[in-house]
Amino acid sequence: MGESVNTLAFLVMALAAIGGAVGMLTSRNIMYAAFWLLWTMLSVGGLYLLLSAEFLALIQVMVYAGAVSVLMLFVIMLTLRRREDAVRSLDFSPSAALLAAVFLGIMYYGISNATFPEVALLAEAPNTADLGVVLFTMEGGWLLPFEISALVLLAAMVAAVWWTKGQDRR
Amino acid sequence: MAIDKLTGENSLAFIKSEQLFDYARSNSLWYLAFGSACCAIEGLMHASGPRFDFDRMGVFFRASPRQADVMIVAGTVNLKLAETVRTLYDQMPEPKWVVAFGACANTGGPFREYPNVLLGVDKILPVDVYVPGCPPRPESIHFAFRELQKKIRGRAEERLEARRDSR
Amino acid sequence: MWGKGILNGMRITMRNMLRGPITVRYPYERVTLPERARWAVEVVRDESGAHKCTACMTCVRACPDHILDLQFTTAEDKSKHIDYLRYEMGACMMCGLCVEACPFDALKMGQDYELAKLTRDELTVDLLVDVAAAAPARAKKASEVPAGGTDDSRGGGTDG
Amino acid sequence: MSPELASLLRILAAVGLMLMNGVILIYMLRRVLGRLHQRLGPVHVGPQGLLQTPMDVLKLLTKEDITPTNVDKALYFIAPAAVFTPSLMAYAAIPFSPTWMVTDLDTGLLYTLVVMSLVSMGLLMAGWASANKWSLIGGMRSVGQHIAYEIPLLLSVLPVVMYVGTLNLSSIVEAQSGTWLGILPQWFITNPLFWPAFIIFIVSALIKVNQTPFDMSEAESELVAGFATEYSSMKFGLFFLSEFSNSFIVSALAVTLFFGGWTLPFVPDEVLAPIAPVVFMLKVYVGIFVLMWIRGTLPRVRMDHLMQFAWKILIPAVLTWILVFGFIIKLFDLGRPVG
Repeated sequence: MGESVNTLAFLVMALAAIGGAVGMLTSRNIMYAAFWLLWTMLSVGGLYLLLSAEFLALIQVMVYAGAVSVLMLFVIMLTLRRREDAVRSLDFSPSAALLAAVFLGIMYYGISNATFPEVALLAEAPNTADLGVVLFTMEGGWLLPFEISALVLLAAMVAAVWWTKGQDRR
Repeated sequence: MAIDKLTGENSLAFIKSEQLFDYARSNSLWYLAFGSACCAIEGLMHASGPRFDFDRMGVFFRASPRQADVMIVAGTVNLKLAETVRTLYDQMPEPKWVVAFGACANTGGPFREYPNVLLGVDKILPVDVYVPGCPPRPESIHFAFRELQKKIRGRAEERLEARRDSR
Repeated sequence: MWGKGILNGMRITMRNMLRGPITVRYPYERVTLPERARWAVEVVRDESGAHKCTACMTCVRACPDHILDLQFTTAEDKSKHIDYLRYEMGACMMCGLCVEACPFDALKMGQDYELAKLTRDELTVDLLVDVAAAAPARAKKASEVPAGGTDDSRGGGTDG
Repeated sequence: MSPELASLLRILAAVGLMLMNGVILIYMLRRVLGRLHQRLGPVHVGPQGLLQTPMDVLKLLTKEDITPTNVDKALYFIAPAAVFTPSLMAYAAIPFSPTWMVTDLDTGLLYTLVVMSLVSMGLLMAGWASANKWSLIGGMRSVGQHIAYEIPLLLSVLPVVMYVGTLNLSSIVEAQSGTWLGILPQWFITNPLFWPAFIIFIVSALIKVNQTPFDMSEAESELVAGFATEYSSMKFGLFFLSEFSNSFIVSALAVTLFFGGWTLPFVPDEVLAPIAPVVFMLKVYVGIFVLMWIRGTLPRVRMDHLMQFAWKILIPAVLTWILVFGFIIKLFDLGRPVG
């Protein structure tokens, strides 16, 4: 029973993700495309959840669905001059088609030549604490890269805040 | 049809449920305040203020016509403004009611001899309750809403009566 | 500092809350109106229901909104008969000028504020109506000066 | 009972709780706001006005449902659901008692905050689809303020996570049972170390509630009704419901993180176990009352001040505090990791 429910959920999520991607590519309304992208990202988050990667799923939803989509929507809304501009007719460009074909070929080659490890799902899902343990205490671990990236982000943030303070006009 | 007898326009089930809905409608009259002059400040704002408290009877203010049930036209309506008033009325979802609040909305009031003033909003809208006064007291509008509630609830009685007559 | 201001505001609203409501539950309790509160115009009547209007037209001329309409007919014996004193309540701004102007104190400002009407026709009120039943009484006193109809024209008014 | 049936029943219970919450909170809001204004609030329909909200719901259900001509039909219909669903999903991880919760998520805290952040997308959708400038401005404002305050909100719960060492909400609650020195309950709010985090949490959580002082997205004096301007009948009701459900979630999060969840001091576990959900609900409703109190007191903040406050004051402040807090608990070895 549980297995079939899992399969069903996987099928729903996978179809939703693919459908969202197809919808994003084919819809001529740029707003629809943005919302389809949001939908795809949510579905991918659901797939992560099915794989018991809770933390990854939530970060996916937060960063991609919560922040990146909003950024896109903001850019779209700030650059559209009229509502009607949101809808574009299909303009076929040979160079883009060529690029897409090349990309498809590389993907096909990569996937068909890749060897996937034969692993079953873990009996007990790793929780967030395990993630933290791996991150901070593993041999030759990930602590240094993690801290460096955190520091870079913090520096960027401080710089941004300092920058927006502007000149003291008083 | 047999089913029509049970659920049709003239059936007891329909009338009774309609009575319940009318009771609900009469008790949650959200108003769209169309205040264009002094009445809106002196009568209407006061009526929903702490002293007289419109919210007691479930009446409160929505800014958007899409969520309003009652339109209170409070103040002078110019011919130029009449179009806007009518648009706002058309934007309200059914069932909807109109209260003409104050002398200007009733008949044009002190300004009715000027050529640019609409002689009462009932020229453009189906007004349900007229509230005379310049401006009316807050209690006047409370009384008007009680009259309106009676009118809304009365529809079910009329339906019942019509049913009795048709038998 | 506005941190302090926020706390002060919160304190004030809480004090208001604890102080309890000041609401008048209108249909069940009423505010006592001030003595000189003015609402719709009414006709002063004595115990017998008689009014004091002489159809002098002062109130009609005094009204800034031109909402009073007095129609009378003069009989052969110079006596005035009020056909109607029509009052458009819907346009009245309740300024009280007609009451001040009336030399016979025949009008007063009412204190009834429950004036809401369901139809437009009800907004126009006939304050005084001359009825046929009053005609014989008037005929008796036909020679007298038409000063203040004591019992000659019974007002069958349909005032609100 | 099969686990599928059990989870279905739990979801239904969450939906029921959300609907009941909406009805009760609207009534409570009107009464509390009324009292704060020295008014009465609804009293005439039913005993003490208790039937007022059911009547409102009934009226909204039987109202005409208008679809304006120029709206983007698909998005216009999806938007209320897109707002309603995340706020319903947010109930999943809230622990009402040791055993009463929809699911015991290991990342419950993160889950709740992430799901709540999706509400603003629905509001933007509604604003765009309505083909109305006020709606669009309302939706943009809503998303802008949600994004801006998301960061301090997520960062402000970090001290708690650092202290307890878990994202699981019921573990966080368990860490707060017991008393300090036998006098104070061992809730995080009684520990001065958590006060800065609590203040930042409340300020940023008020954004999620979408009410004054931060109701920029439906500022009635500027934007008619903001993102909901073109919505009528029950579609508008869904927006309303989601808003009130959000205030419940925010209050529940504050109670769970800082006020000890369902724990009570001095009460033995055997007594506490059956009444834990009641204790939790009482605490949450007190929290909601404080939110309403704030709503009844403060005027609206200006939009640019709001954004500047988030980016220039709140985020640096919360980052600094995390640094200081980390040093403090490391130096004095204060952390009490559970599990």
